[in-house]
Amino acid sequence: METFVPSLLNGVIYGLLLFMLSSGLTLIFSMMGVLNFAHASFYMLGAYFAYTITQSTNFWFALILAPILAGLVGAGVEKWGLRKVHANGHVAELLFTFGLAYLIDEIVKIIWGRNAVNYRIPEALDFTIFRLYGSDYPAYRIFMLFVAISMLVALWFLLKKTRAGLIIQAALTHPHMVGHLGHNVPRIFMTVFGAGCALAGLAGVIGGNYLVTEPSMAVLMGPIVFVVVVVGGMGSLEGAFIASILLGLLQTLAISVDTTFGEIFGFLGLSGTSEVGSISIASLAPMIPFLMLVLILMIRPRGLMGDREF
Amino acid sequence: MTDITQKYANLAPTTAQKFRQRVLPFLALAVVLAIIPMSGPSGTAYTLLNVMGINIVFALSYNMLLGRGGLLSFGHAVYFGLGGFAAVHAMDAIGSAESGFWANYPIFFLPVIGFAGGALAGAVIGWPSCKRAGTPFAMISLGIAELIAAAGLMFGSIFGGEEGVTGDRMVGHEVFGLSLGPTSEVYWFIAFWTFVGVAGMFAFTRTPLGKLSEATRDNPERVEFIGYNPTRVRYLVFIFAGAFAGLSGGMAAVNYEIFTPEALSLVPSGLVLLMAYIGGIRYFTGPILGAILLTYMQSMLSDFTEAWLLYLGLLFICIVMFAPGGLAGVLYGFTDALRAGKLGEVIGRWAGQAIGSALALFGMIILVEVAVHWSNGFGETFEPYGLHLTFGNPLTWVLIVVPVVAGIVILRRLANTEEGVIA
Amino acid sequence: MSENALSLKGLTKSFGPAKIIQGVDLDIKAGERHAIIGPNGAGKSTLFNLISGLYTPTSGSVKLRGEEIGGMAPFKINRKGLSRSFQVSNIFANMTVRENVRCGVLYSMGYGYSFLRNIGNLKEVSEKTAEILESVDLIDKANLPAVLLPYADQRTLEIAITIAGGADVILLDEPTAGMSHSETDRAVDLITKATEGKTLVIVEHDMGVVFNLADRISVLVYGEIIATGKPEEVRGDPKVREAYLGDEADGLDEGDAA
Amino acid sequence: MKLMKSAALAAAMALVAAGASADTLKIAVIDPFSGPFGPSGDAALKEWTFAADMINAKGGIVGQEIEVIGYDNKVNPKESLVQLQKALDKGARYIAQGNGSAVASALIDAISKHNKRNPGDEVMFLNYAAVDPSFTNDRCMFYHFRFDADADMKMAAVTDWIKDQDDIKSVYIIGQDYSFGKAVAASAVSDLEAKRPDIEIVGNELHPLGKVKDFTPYVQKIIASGADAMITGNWGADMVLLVKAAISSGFEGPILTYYGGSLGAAVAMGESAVGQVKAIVEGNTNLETTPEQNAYIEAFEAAYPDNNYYYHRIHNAMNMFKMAAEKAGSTTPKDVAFALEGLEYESPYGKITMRADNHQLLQPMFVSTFSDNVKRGVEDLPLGWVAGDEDRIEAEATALETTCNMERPAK
Repeated sequence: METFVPSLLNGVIYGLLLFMLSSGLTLIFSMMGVLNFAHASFYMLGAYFAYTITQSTNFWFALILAPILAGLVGAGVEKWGLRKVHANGHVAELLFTFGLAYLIDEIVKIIWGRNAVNYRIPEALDFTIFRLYGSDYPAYRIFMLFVAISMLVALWFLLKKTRAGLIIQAALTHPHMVGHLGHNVPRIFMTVFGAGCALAGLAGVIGGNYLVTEPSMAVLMGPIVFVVVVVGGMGSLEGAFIASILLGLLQTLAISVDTTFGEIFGFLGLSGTSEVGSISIASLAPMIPFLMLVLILMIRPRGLMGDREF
Repeated sequence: MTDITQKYANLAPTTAQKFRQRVLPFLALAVVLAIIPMSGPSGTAYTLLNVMGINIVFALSYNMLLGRGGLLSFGHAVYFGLGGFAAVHAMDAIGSAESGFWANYPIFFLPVIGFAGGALAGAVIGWPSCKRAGTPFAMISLGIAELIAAAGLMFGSIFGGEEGVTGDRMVGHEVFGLSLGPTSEVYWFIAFWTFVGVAGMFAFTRTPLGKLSEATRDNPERVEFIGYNPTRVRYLVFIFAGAFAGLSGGMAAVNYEIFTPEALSLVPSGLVLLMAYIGGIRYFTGPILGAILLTYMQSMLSDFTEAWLLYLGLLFICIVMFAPGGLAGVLYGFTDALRAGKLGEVIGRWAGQAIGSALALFGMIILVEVAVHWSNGFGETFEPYGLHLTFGNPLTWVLIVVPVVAGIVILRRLANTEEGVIA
Repeated sequence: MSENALSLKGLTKSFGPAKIIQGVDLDIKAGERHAIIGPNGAGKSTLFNLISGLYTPTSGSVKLRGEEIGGMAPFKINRKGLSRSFQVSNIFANMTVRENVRCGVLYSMGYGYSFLRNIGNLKEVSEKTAEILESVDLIDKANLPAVLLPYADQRTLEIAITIAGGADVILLDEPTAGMSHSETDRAVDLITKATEGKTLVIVEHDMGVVFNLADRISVLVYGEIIATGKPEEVRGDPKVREAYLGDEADGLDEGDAA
Repeated sequence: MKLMKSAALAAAMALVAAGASADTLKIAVIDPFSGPFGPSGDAALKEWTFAADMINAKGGIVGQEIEVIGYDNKVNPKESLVQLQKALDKGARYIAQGNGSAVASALIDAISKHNKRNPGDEVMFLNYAAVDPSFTNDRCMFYHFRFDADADMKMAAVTDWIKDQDDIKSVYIIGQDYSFGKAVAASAVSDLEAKRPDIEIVGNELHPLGKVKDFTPYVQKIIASGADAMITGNWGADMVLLVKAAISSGFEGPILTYYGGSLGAAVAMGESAVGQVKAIVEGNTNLETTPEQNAYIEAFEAAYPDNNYYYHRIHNAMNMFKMAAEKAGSTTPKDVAFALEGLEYESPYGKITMRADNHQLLQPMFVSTFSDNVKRGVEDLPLGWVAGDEDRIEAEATALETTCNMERPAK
C-alpha cells in the first residue's frame, strides 16, 4: 500500500502527460497517415518557447503563447514541407519527418545552446501540497494533472460538440471521404497538424520545467510517443488515452516490483546470481513500452481500440 | 516453336549488353579497388577507405530492405552489430585456440562468421517482424532495436559491457600473405569483401527471390495470386539483408578489432538509412554513393564545421523533398540525357538549376556558419577570407539574403517553365 | 458425371449485418467456359474473392476438383491450379512487362523462393515467358516498364500474369472493362486462345463478350444465383429478364447479334 | 588593420585545416565536439588549449611549442579509431581523451596494437576522465596514464567520507544498468561493508541507461525505504532527473554523485539542490588555494567567458607532462612515459603522484557540496561547489591495490 497509492497517482500523471504528447500525433496519424517522427521535437520546441517567454514575462503567458507558437511552426512545416512530399507516399513522409527531427534538434542547439536551459517551475506552484507516506507531493504535479484534465475536457468538447469536431471525427475514420463533403482538405490537414503540434507544445511547456529542458529531450521522448499511438490504435483518441494511462501505470508499478528473474524462474533452475537471474522487474520497467509495441503489432495490429489496421 | 525460341532470344539482352551492364561495372570496381593503393594513400586515406568499404556493404544490405523490398527499417544496425559481435568472439576464439576448428580458421574469412551471425539474427527476429509490411514493420523494427540496444548494455558476458569486446586480428593463419597488421594490408581484406558483398547483393537481385522481392514491394496482394506468400518472401529477403549486414559487421570487426554495444543502437541504424536514401534507394549504385559521401562527411567534415550534423539534416530533407531518386537519380538523369543525345536541350535548364542551388546553398552556409559561431559565444565570429561576419553586420545579411532569394527565384522560374512545357 | 473443376455449395459471406453472398450453389465442369453476369452490386467480385481465397467464406464450401479450398490462403489456392485476374489492373508497376510475366511463371516452374540461380539463365522460364508474351501479343513491348503501357495493354498484361502460372482454372474479373470495341474484340480472341482446354470463369458486363465466349452462364442477383444454363436458356428466362430491366435487358438481346 | 588581422586569422585557420606546422608538439584531443555530448568535449578541449597556451607563453616544452588539436569522435568508439588515424597522420603522438570508457577502451586497445606493430613510433594516451578501473588494473598499458581517479578510488573516497558521518545509518544505491553503473554499485557495497558494517544498504537498484523520464517512482521507493543517503554513478540526464525528482519529493539526505559537477547539471538542478547534492572531484574553484592558482582560474574564465574552470586534472596533466619531458630532456613518448612514472608534482591543492606500478594518478579528492554561498559560481549562476577540510580525502587514502602487471619496453 505504501508504494501502491503513490505509484497509482504517479502513473496517472505520467500517463496524462503522455496522452497530451501523443493525442496530437494520433490525430495527425489517423487523418493523414503520417507517423510524425518529429512530433517530440514540437514538445521540445514548446518547452524552449516557454523558457524564452518566461524570461521576459511569466509562466502563465508562456502556458498560452508557447503552444500557439509550436502550432504555427507545425502548420508551416505541413504547408511548405510535408505537403510537397505527400505525393511520394507515406514512406517519403515518414522520412521527411525523420529528417525534420534531426534539423529541429540542431537548430535548437544553435539558438538556445547545447546545454540545459534554466526553465523553472513558477514560484507560485513551487511548494509541497501534501505528504504521502513520508514523501512530499509537489503542487506542480497536481497542476500538471489539472492541465492535462482540462485539455482532455476541452478536446472532448471540441470533438463531440462542435462542427469542426464532427468533420475531424469523420476524417479520422474515413480520411478519403472528407474531400467529397466539399471541405478544403489541405487546409484541414494543415490545421490538424498545427493543432497536434500545439498539443505537443503544451506538453512541453508543463513537462519541460518539471523534467529538464535540453536539446536531447526530444530524442528521449520520441519513441515512447509512437508506442502510445500504435498501442492505442489508429483513429482512436480513446485508445490513445487508455494506452497512455496504461503505459504510465505499468511503468510506475513495475518499478516497485523488486522481484528478480531468478526468483520467478527459480523453479527452472535459474540462479539468482546469474546474469539473467539477477535482472529485476523494476530494472526493466522503462523497456516495457517497447515490449508492448512489438507484442501489440504482432498480436493485435489494430491496437487496443483502433478501427482499422494501419 | 522455333519462332518463339528466336523471339525469346531477342527479348533477353544480348551478350554484349550483358557484358556492358553486368560484367563491366564489376570489372571497373575491381580495377578501381586494385588501383587505389598505387596512388600511395596516407594512413588516414586507408582508414577512411576501409570504413567506406564497410559502409558500402552495410548500406547496400539496408537497401535490400528499403529499396528492393519496400521495408522501412529503423533497426538495421542490430544485424550489423550481432554479426560483428559474432565475428569478434570468433576472433578471440581463433586467438586462444590451440587446435581444432578455430585454430585453423583464418581471420581473413571472419566476415563469413558475421554473415552467418547476421543471418541467424535475421531469421530469429525476422519471424515476428515480417508478418506486416509498411508502417507496422517500421514500428516493430524500432521497438526491437530499442530492446536489443538495451539488452546489449545489460548482458555484459556477451557484449562486454560498455567497453565492448576486443580482439586481435594478427592471429591465426595468414591468407594471401596478409598479416592484416597495417591498415594498408587491411585495405586488401576490405577490398576483397567489399567486392564479394557488392557482387553477392547484385547477384541476389538477379535471382527469382530477388525479383519476387521487388514484386512484393510493388504489389503484395498480386504476389499472393501468382503462388507466393508475401510474408515468406519478405522473411527470406530479411534474412539475407541481415546476413549481408552481418558480413559488413564482420568486416568492421577485423578493421576496428573492437565491437561495443553502441553498434546496436538507433544511431547507426539512422545513419545507414540516411546513407541509402541520400544515395538513392531506387538504384543499385545509390547506397554505394551514399555510403562514400556520408563516411567522408562524418569523418572529415567535422574538421571544418561543427554544424556538420545540420548540413547532413539539410541534405537529407532536400533529397526527400526535391530529389527522391537521391544522388544516383541525379547522376543517372544526367547520363541518360547524355546517351539520348538530348544534352543540348536540357543542359541549359540544368545549368540554371545548378547555379540556383549553388546560390541558395551559399547563402545557407553563411547563415548556418554565422549562427553557429554566434551560438558558441565568447566573441567568436565567422571570418571567411578576412570578412568579419556577425549578425550585426549588414554585409552578413546581404550575403545571406541575396543569394538565397536569387537561387530560389531561379529554381522557381525553371520549375514553372518546365511545367509549362508539359502542359 | 464428369468431374467438376469448381463446385460451390451453400456458399455465404456476410460483412457484419450485410449478407453479400447468400447461399450460392454452382458446379463448373472441367474445360467449361462459364460466365457470371448480374447487375452492379450483385456480389460477383465478392464471389471471386471467396473462390480465390482473398475472403474467408462465412459458411458453405468451395471445392476445387473435389478438394475443399474455402478459406485457404490465396497463394495455396493458386498453387493448386486456380488463378485469377482483377477488375482494376493489378500489376507490378515498376517492373518491365517481361518481368511481370516472368514473376507469374516462376512458381509453376518449380523455382519457388530460389536464391541460388540467376533468373536470366533459366532457359525454360524465359521460353515460357516469351511464349505467353507472344500469345497475348505483348512481345514487342516486353522491355517497357509496365506502368508506361497504355490502359488496354495493362489489362492484357493482367490476363497474361493470370495465365502465366499454367493454372487450369482461370477466373477473369471483367477483363474487357473500359476497353474500346476493337480492343475488346482482340481481348476476346486472346482469352479464347489462351484458355484453350482450360476451365474459365469470367465476370463480364459486356454481353457481346459473354455470349461469344461462354458455354454456360450464371446470373447472380443480390448474392443469389437465379439462373444457370446455356446462353439461349438464360436469355429466355423470365426471372433474368425481370432482374435486368430496361436497357440492360436489351443488352441480353444484343449479345445474340454479336 | 583589423582587416589584415582577420585575414591573418583566416589564413591561420586554413593552415590548421590543411595540416598543422611540422615542428610543434601535437596533442590530439579525441572527444565529442558535435551531437549531444559535444558540450563536454568542447569544454575539455578549451581547458587543454588554455593549459597549452599557458605553457607556450613560458617557452613551451623543451623548446617546442604545444599544439592542441581537437578530433570529433561523436563518442563513438569506431569513429574514434578513424580520428586516431587522422591524428597520427598529422603527426600527433600524444592522444588525450576522457568522454566515455567505451571510447577509452577502444583507444587503449588500438594504441597498444599500434605501439606493438610500429616499434620506435610509439603513441601515448593521456586519459583525463575515463574511469573504468580495469585500465589501470587488468588492462594496464605502459603508454596509458590516467589523471582522474578511477571509479573504485572515487567510491573509496566517498565511503571514507561516509565513514565519519555518524548520522548516516542506511544508504540507497541507484545506477544505470551497464558496466559502469554495476561497478559503482559493487564497489559501494564492498567498501561500505569494510568501513561501516553497521550501515544498512536498503536498496540497490539499476535502471536502463537514458530511458527513464520521470524518476519520481524511483525516488518514492527510496524515500519509502527510509534511506539516509543516496549514492549514484548516474551522469547526464539520468543524474539531473534523479536529483530533481528526489528534491521535489522531499528526499532530505545527501545525494552522493560522481558527476554532479558536470557541465549543464547546475542549471538543470537549480537552487533547490543546494546543500544536498555532493560530487566527488579532485578540486573546485572555491577551495582555499594559492594566489597563482586563483589568477590562473580567473585567466581561464576571462579567456572563455562561457566556460568554467572544471577539469583541474587537465591542467595537472599538462604540467606533469611538461615536468616529465623536461626531466627526460625529450618529447618522445617512450622517454616521457618513463619520466612520468613515479613523478611527484606540487599541485595547488596538494601533492600529487603518478603511480609507477599502474600509471594511476594519486591526488587529494574532495566531496564537494552544491552551495549558494560561493565566491565563484558556475554556469552564470550564483551557485557553485564548496568543500571544507573535513571533506578532503588525502591522496594516499585513495590508493588501492592494483592487479596491474606492467610490461615495460626496454629503455
